Amino acid sequence: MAKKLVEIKNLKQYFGSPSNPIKAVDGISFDIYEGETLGLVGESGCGKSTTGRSIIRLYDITGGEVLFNGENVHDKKSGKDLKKFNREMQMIFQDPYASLNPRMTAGEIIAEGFIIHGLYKNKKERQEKITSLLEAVGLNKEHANRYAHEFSGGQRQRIGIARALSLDPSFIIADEPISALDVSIQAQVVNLLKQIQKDRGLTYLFIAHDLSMVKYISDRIAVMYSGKIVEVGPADDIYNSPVHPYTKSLLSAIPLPDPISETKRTRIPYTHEEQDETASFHPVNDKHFVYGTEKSFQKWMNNTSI
Amino acid sequence: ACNFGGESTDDSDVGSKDSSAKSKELNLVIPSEPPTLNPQLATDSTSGAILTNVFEGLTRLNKDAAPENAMAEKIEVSEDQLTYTFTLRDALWSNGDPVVAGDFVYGWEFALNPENASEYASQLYYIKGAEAFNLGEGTFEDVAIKAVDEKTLEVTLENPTPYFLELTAFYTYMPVNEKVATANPDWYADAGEDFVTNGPFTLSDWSHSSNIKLKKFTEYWDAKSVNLTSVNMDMVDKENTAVTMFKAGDIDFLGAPYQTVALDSIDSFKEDGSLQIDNYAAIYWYKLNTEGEFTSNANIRKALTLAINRQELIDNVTKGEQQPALGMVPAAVEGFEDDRGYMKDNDIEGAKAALQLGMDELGIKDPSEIKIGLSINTSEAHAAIAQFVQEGWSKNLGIEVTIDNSEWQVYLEKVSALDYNVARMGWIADYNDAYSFLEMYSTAANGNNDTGWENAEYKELMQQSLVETDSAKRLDILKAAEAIAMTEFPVAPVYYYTSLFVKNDKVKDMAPDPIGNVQLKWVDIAE
Amino acid sequence: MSETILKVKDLKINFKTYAGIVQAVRGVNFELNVGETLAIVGESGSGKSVTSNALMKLIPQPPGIYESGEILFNGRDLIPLSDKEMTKVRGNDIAMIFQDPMTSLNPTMKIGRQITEVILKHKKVTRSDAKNRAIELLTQVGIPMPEKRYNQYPHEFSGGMRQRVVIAIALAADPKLLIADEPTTALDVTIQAQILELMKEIQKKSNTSIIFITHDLGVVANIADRVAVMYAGQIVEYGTVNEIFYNPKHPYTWGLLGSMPDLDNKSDELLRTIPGSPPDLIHPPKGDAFAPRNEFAMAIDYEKEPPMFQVSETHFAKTWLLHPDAPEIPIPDAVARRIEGFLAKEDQVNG
Amino acid sequence: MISYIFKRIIYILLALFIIVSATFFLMRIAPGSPFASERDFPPQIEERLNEAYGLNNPWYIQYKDYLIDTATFDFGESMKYKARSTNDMISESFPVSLTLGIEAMLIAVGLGVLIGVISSLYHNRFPDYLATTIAVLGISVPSFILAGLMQYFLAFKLGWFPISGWKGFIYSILPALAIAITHMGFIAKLTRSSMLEQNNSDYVKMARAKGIGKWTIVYRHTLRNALLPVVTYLGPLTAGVVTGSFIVEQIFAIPGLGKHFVQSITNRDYTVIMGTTVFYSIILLFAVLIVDILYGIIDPRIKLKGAKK
Amino acid sequence: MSQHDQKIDKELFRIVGVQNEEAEKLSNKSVSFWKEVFLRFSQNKLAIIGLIVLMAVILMAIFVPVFSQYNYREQLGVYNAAPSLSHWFGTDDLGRDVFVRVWEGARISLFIGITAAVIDLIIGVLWGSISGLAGGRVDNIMMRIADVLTAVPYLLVVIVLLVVLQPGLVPMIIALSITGWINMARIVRGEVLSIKNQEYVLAARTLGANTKHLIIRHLIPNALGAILVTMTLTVPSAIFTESFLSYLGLGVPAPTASWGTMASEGNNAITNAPWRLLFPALFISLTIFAFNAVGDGLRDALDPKLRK
Ligand SMILES: Nc1ncnc2c1ncn2[C@@H]1O[C@H](COP(=O)(O)OP(=O)(O)OP(=O)(O)O)[C@@H](O)[C@H]1O
Ligand SMILES: Nc1ncnc2c1ncn2[C@@H]1O[C@H](COP(=O)(O)OP(=O)(O)OP(=O)(O)O)[C@@H](O)[C@H]1O
Ligand SMILES: [Mg+2]
Ligand SMILES: [Mg+2]
Repeated sequence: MAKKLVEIKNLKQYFGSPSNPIKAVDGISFDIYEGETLGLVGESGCGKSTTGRSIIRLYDITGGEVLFNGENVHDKKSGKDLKKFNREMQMIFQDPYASLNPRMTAGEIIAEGFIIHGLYKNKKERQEKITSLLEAVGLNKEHANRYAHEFSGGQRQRIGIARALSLDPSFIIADEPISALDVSIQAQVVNLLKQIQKDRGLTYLFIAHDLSMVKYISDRIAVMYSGKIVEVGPADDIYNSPVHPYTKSLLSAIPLPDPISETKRTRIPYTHEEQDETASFHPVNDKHFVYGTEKSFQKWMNNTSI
Repeated sequence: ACNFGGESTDDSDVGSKDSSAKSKELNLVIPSEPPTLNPQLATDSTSGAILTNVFEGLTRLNKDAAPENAMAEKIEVSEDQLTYTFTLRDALWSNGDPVVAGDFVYGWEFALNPENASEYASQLYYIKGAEAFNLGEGTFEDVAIKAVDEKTLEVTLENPTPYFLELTAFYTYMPVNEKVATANPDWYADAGEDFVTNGPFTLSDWSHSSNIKLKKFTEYWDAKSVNLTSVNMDMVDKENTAVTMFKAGDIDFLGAPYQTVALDSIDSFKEDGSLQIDNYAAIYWYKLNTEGEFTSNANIRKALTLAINRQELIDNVTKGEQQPALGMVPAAVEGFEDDRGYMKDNDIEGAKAALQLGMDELGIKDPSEIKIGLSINTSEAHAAIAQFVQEGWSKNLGIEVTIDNSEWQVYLEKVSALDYNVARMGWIADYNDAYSFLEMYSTAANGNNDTGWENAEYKELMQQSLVETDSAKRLDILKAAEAIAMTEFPVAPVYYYTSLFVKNDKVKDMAPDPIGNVQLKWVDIAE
Repeated sequence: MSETILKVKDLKINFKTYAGIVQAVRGVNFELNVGETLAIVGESGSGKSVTSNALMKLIPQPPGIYESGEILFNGRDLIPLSDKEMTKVRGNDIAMIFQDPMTSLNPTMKIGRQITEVILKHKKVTRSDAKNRAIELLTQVGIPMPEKRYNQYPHEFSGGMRQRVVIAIALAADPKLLIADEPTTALDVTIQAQILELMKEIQKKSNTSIIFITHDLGVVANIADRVAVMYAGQIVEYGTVNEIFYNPKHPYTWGLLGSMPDLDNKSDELLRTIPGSPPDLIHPPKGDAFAPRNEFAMAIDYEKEPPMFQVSETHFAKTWLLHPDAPEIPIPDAVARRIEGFLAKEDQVNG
Repeated sequence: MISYIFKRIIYILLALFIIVSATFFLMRIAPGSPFASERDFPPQIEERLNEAYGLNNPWYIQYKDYLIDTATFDFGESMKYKARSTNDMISESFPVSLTLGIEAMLIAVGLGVLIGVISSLYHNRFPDYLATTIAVLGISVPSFILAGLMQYFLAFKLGWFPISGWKGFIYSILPALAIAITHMGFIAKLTRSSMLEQNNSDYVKMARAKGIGKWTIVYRHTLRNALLPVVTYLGPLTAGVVTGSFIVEQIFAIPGLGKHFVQSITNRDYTVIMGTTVFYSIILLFAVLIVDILYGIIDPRIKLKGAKK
Repeated sequence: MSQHDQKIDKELFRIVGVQNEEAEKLSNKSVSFWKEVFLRFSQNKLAIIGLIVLMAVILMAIFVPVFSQYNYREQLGVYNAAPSLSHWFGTDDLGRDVFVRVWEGARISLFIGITAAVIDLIIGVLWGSISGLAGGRVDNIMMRIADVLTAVPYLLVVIVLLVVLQPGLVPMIIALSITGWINMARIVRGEVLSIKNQEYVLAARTLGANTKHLIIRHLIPNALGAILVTMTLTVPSAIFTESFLSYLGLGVPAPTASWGTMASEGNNAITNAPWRLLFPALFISLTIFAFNAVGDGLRDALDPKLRK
């Protein structure tokens, strides 16, 4: 079994007034193993982005802890510790237009981390590093002097990836990196992410709502609903034998590029059942868990054919 | 629109067109809200312009600024010129009360009583015991003001004061209806029942910051001499607006104290021949700080004084046909009509010689080492004059002059702290006498001196002038004093003011007297 | 054969920009029958939105220019109509649903008013009638408690509900043609599925024609009768939904189909991609615009623009590969395999 | 909502306290005195005056007195205008400035918004250029020059308006215009750019797709949303305009409040300085508060945020 | 949907594949960001006119006083003379050449306007961006401080300032900067509030960027449009306020005069020597107009929304 790189324990992130909080993330726990891709899916607004951003310290979390390589990320106080941590964990953002500063060239964007961390002070060295990063994402060194708006969406997203790679992190959170991209470009980016993972032994938390892509890229999938993780397990298990009714509903809603089967598809509607405090993770097998009370779990298992 | 304050129109205004035979309305502007209409508290010309028309003192200045009996029917002066006995005429207050000697005593006591902190109380210091009482060193019992009976007022002076009867026409000396004022100490805050007056006009309306209306007081003892039925004074701050109003015919007269003829409009008024110019007992001068780095040297001061081209300044900048001031007492003052020959205007040769002397005394090689600050309070006219003088000084004397303008309050503080080299000031006589212009330099401590200059001889002469009862001798003494000052130059006289005014042709008998008062009592409007 | 409601002929739209003239739509032709759904697919910037906005004459002028073409709606050309005449067509004959439900409702106006506004504009009804109709519409699009919702503001609605409101607005005046520009792209899959069901249901009821714009082939498969594939301002393939999905002829369509992972994909193999990026529409390339990204490009593709080749009565494709002289190019493996997979699944079920 | 307003009022009180303190200490540092005059009077008298107005008390007593004055809204008598209470001076002149200010605001907002709307509707076409030029001209001509020119030409030369004074509606037109023009320019520019932004938004496209006419869209849809930034600008502006403009009041001889702001300071009329400052601050701070509340009314989305606060 | 049937050379039907070596070619090749800004700016006629006017005014201010046959303080003895060939803009009440004085005044007004604008810019941008970035309580306090500053009587502040400093350009600039920056701070804060949640800012934060880095590299460059427009409005307001402050004795001492002081003095001479008002006022208006036009042009040129 691979080593746990990230452990999330009872992470809570509330917004708004303490008296009437919006519980964007409401006590979730999961682990991410070194070298794997964990897919995180769920409907819009269920707290996926918030989870990712909390892990990488963009928010001050309300409760719980995030361990990275065994160290509590949110404990780190000194600037130096923080910087060390920043170099280990990076993020790729959803919107290729909003995530690149329109006033900076691709080279500047990629080199931003170097400036912050005081790396590659030598100009030539820095240039070389930028070039190698650009090449790693399939661009070339002439692109370094171009401004963001001169690039197509896919190219922009690749610059975002190069930026995330610039500090040689071991863990990358990709928050819907492809949902704003064209069909023809999505594949380019996904392939690139896979390629880089293979080359560099990266670990991904891959957030998306497009189950088909997630299924393709992920080793394991966590399904989120309303601030909670409701099911987590190997990608094939989740896809082939979902247990939680929400997962089933989600899978049933994915449209396939197949007109004949589409005419026959029936969506399984989902009505949320509130789980009480006794709710916990129940193993379906040693890697596949479902969140709920004992009773609901039994009921769901009975409705599932494995 | 919901609130236009002045909309309440007087009945008398309505239909004034057809009944104009009877109603004669004069339209004027004053530059601001009068700070107070309590005669004993007033200190400024705007308040004064109203007070002299609604109140009446023992005397009133006639068109030539000579005192005439007013509330006093008869005035007896003692041999030693120290005791004045006034017999009051039968006159009424606007509320019907008779004017009695006690009203004068009340008013004067009010001014002198330190409790009331009247800033112009010193106008009464000529009266024996007044200064001590006002400064908290005596009692009112010791002040020589006595109401002998209802109609008789007796006053004893400290020194013989030839111009005392002019002073009794001044607003600080005006009576106040004792009954009303004791009943309502704030009687002067607004027009109305309690604003009781005894002058040719009554204050019929006072809308603050906006407008004041006077009405003829029909019970006035000399009501037959009063032609105007009402006077309307709008408060207009901006000179230019006043000029435009005059040109548009909105007002009938323009000139101090009813706003001033703006500098930039003088040319056009001259052109159409409407500008009128009268003598004025007032002077514009530059005070020279005798404790300043360079101005401590009398020769330097002399050089500065001589090197002013007054005539050109007057012709082109001030434009009001003022007279070049070559002495300290304006020509409008009796006995000072002629030049006393202290210096020549624009005497560059003399100035250069004096400068050289001064430089030698100070051990200065080059005139450009002399750096003079020319201080003015902010005003376009002062700035223009200062720039003119500055250019002359630096061109002719080669010294370096910088103009330093400050806001009025700051300026006053600077000048009295002697924190300047050269500072402009003006002086207007309260009474038409040379003493008014010379007295302030008798000691350095005098609050109006502001130059640090003091001269024992000068001081002695000023003392003498006070006790001298012979007017010709007295005049000589004052001239001798002036001559001393004009060798040491604590001030550089620039010009003697003139009163500039324009008026509607229909307006008759309206002109400022030599000390700047405009009496509305005699004004008439022709058909 | 049902009657044609819309016929677009040689539509060309340009935009004048600082960088030059953008030829956003370069000669588009298609037809739409009553009660039918036409899906327009294609990648971002291929001119889908411009085409659909052009149909309603919503292209801002300037910078937009109607270079040429005809838009025959029920036989009447819309292009020469004045803005005033168009207001009678818009919302009434043709209605539109926009992509982003979060921004296409006026945030400061109550939902109810945004619906009745259309009704009052186009139908001679009283205010209370309009209100009743609006509530009926809200019910129809599946919004619970419509009376209460009627008086709420958009921010009080979830994304899916807002899109339903937008649909309700579009349906308010019983339009004959509904143009939906990526109506579900901003929604998550579950809600997307609901919206699609809703639209189909409505279409069945009132026999509305729909133009449905999307870049999601799954959605196309779900809703369309006919499909137009757009690339660089032109329709490059046009046919019934089955023809496009099971017998694609244009290499770009192949690319599109191939780049989608299906749920059975082996995750260690890379996806098929279309290399490169779309062409610059200011200087559209000579010949076939897709050639620079086409692994099967022929020399002629760089020289001459291909004509529309007819594949079947209803199926056309704009590629030189269909020219009799062109070499026989089989559908790429991955795509072919997928199609086979689908068809096999069908057979299984049927069998 | 109530608790929000309550909280804001606490802030306002705090701000008032700071303003009063700052003003007090500035007054103490500034040279000059309310009784200074060209003509000197004996120091004993000055002493008496200072005593009468409490000016020779130690600073903390004076400070305390001003705080109490502020708390009780009674600033005492003017030091320059004898026997006139500061409160009277404000209450007499404020209605004038308010009337003039409201009129000016109506002109500025009315014309400004109209110009802004027209230029956004005809973006980059002739009416836009014309309207933009008018707006920029409005900004570029200083109001004192404009006031002088209007007085000279419109009132004096042409005789269409009275030259000065405050005796009826006609008297208010020129001064209101003089105050309004610059603000009109700003509002027009602001309206234009926020209208342009709204016109690019999806809901406007949606409204067009509904078949709504151009102008109907403006007044029914876009204007309201476009006015949000204008409203923010209007808050402090209104506070400034309704409390009078010194220069315009001076030129047109209008008995408004504006002159008291300036003259009380040049006269060192401490009580009036404090009174007008507190008065202005209250209007300003409440104007800002009202704008925030208004925001919530114009834009229903804000309410949520306000409640969340 | 027509089928063309033309004879085409068979040779052309050979597969050549993706011919472009560089698959990752950029779509629109040449136009760099600043070049595009420039292009867009140069298409804006009003802005170009503004720029030309501004350049002309600056050049005149630099050169006229140097090459003029008259000196700005020289009293020539011809008082209030109307414009003529020897005195293009006439002379003033002290007989000085208005033409040379206008350009001498331009130096002061432009210097003060621009310096004040730059200082307002620095303070306002820092204040606004820190306030907006920090948010919450800090934001609230910083903004309330700005409110308080607008309410404290400005005139009094300036008078007190005069006590501490000698009149001249420096105290003038200080006086202008006391409250001048508030507007800028408000605008920048608004911009920052919208920019700070942009993904590129979040990205920089995940890279470990501190506040300073965020402000300098991300917030300011992207708020530049709004900042520029505000700045072009600061310049005129500084020019006007300067004439008011000169009145209090804060400015450059006479006989040097700025446009503002010349215009307010000339305002009184509107009937007898209108050229004394006309020329300074004209150039004030012209310059402000130019600043506005250039500012608006730059804003539009920089606006990322207008770009795609
Ligand atoms: N800064 C914030 N302040 C207040 N509420 C927030 C904030 N950020 C997120 N939320 C709320 O938290 C919830 C979860 O948001 P989040 O962005 O994590 O959802 P998501 O799963 O990423 O959705 P999407 O698929 O739309 O990106 C939402 O209800 C959102 O409104
Ligand atoms: N107002 C405009 N000015 C200039 N160019 C424009 C304008 N509107 C659209 N375009 C250009 O027209 C082309 C087609 O755009 P369109 O919006 O139709 O694409 P689309 O297929 O709808 O893409 P998406 O999937 O992103 O919505 C693009 O290159 C775009 O840049
Ligand atoms: Mg998200
Ligand atoms: Mg589109």
